[in-house]
Amino acid sequence: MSKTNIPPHLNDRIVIQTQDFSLSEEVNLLEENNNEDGAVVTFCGRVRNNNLGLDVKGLTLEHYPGMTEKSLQKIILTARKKWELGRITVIHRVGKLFIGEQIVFVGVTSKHRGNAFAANEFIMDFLKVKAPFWKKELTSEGEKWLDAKSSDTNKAQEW
Amino acid sequence: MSKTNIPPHLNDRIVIQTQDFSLSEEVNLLEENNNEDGAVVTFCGRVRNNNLGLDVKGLTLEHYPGMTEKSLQKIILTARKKWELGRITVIHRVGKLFIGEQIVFVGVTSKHRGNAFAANEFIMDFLKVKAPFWKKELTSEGEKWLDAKSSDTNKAQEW
Amino acid sequence: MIKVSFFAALREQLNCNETQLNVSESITVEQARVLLVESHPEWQQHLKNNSLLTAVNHDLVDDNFIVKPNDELAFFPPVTGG
Amino acid sequence: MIKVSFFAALREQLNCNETQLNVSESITVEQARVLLVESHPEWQQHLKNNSLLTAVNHDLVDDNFIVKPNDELAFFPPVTGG
Repeated sequence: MSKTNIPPHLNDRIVIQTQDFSLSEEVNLLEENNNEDGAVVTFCGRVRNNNLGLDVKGLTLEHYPGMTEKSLQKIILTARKKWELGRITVIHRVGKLFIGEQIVFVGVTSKHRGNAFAANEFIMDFLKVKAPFWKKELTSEGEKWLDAKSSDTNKAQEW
Repeated sequence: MSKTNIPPHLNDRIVIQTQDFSLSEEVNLLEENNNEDGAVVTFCGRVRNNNLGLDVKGLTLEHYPGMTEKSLQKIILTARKKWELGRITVIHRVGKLFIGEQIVFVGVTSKHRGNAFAANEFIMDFLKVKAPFWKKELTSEGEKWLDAKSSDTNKAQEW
Repeated sequence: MIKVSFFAALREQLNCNETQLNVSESITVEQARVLLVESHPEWQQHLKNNSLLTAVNHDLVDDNFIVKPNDELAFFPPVTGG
Repeated sequence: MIKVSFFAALREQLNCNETQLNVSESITVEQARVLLVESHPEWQQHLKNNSLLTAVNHDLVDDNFIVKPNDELAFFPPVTGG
């Protein structure tokens, strides 16, 4: 087997779970006993009520267990090589999710805000095109797998 | 009097206060009954334990009441002209603050994450160079007004 | 033996989560695809889709990548998480 | 009458939060500065500092901006919040 293992950074937290997460607990984990990092940037993605003009009632998130974690670890590692960063948390939910529910959380701390903003957006942009998650939307016209967006591919290529 | 008043956008929340704020309550306010916006980006700035190599014990934040609010409103208005945004919250604390305490919160929601990331960083970058706040640090070598950083001026000019 | 997994829309189109290729030597991803279609002709239209992504041992790879016996191969549509 | 405020390090240097200029006509920011130094010669070195910012009625302005009676004028160092 040629599996290459990337040891996770001590300050990385990667979680794939069906249950919801608490944004404030996650921010506490990023800040607790961390007085070096003045900047904390979070991104939270939620289920919208509308996509391409269709009413969305909810969605089901499928993923590729094992590859998901490895893919997120690689993205985080790349971000750590580009910017000086403190703690990084990535949480992605799977399974059934309804309107307004939280889907994904990315939290990044850094001494300087520019690095935290850039790394957070970088992680989201690459998660969108590299991490093996798939959304199936339940809309007023039935269930439908989402198509990947070329805008996401383009956004990731800009880094 | 030639005071020009910018009516605040219904979805703007600007708060200047001495007391701490709750990040999770602020995120709740951004998300509550808001199912159009899939993206929520927050920035939180905290008192670091170190600045330019000196141990920092805390700081005092002075501001120019009235101008502070107007200045933040203008920055938010400019952001709303540049990007399609949902709700925007800016909270800045004043008075005495100690290591690890929250200083500033910026929260932006949007249908699309790129707009929320850009607007949040834009608001922080302009807050840093336009909003009348001043920090006086208490370090191991006594109290000292912070000097403005040219890196902040340059960062704002890049927009 | 190479384990082969399918995900999301592709999994539903093939009506198959997982199968295997009984090979004792290394092959390319493209050769694996040909072998899968040989044993399941009805999969051809779905597996020939150019937009499909391929992973070997949890890393994204291209069609010329060499898959060895005991590797884990997976095919899936472009990802849409986040 | 024009109300004049000072903030942060400048406030401490001048040892003054607020003063006023008794003018009945419009003047430029630069003229206001000259009048302040005329009445407080010891302020000269601090008020001549090129890095100082000026606001009229809560908007940042430059030295040529016209200040009218009843306007609120403020001088302060570059800001350092956030």
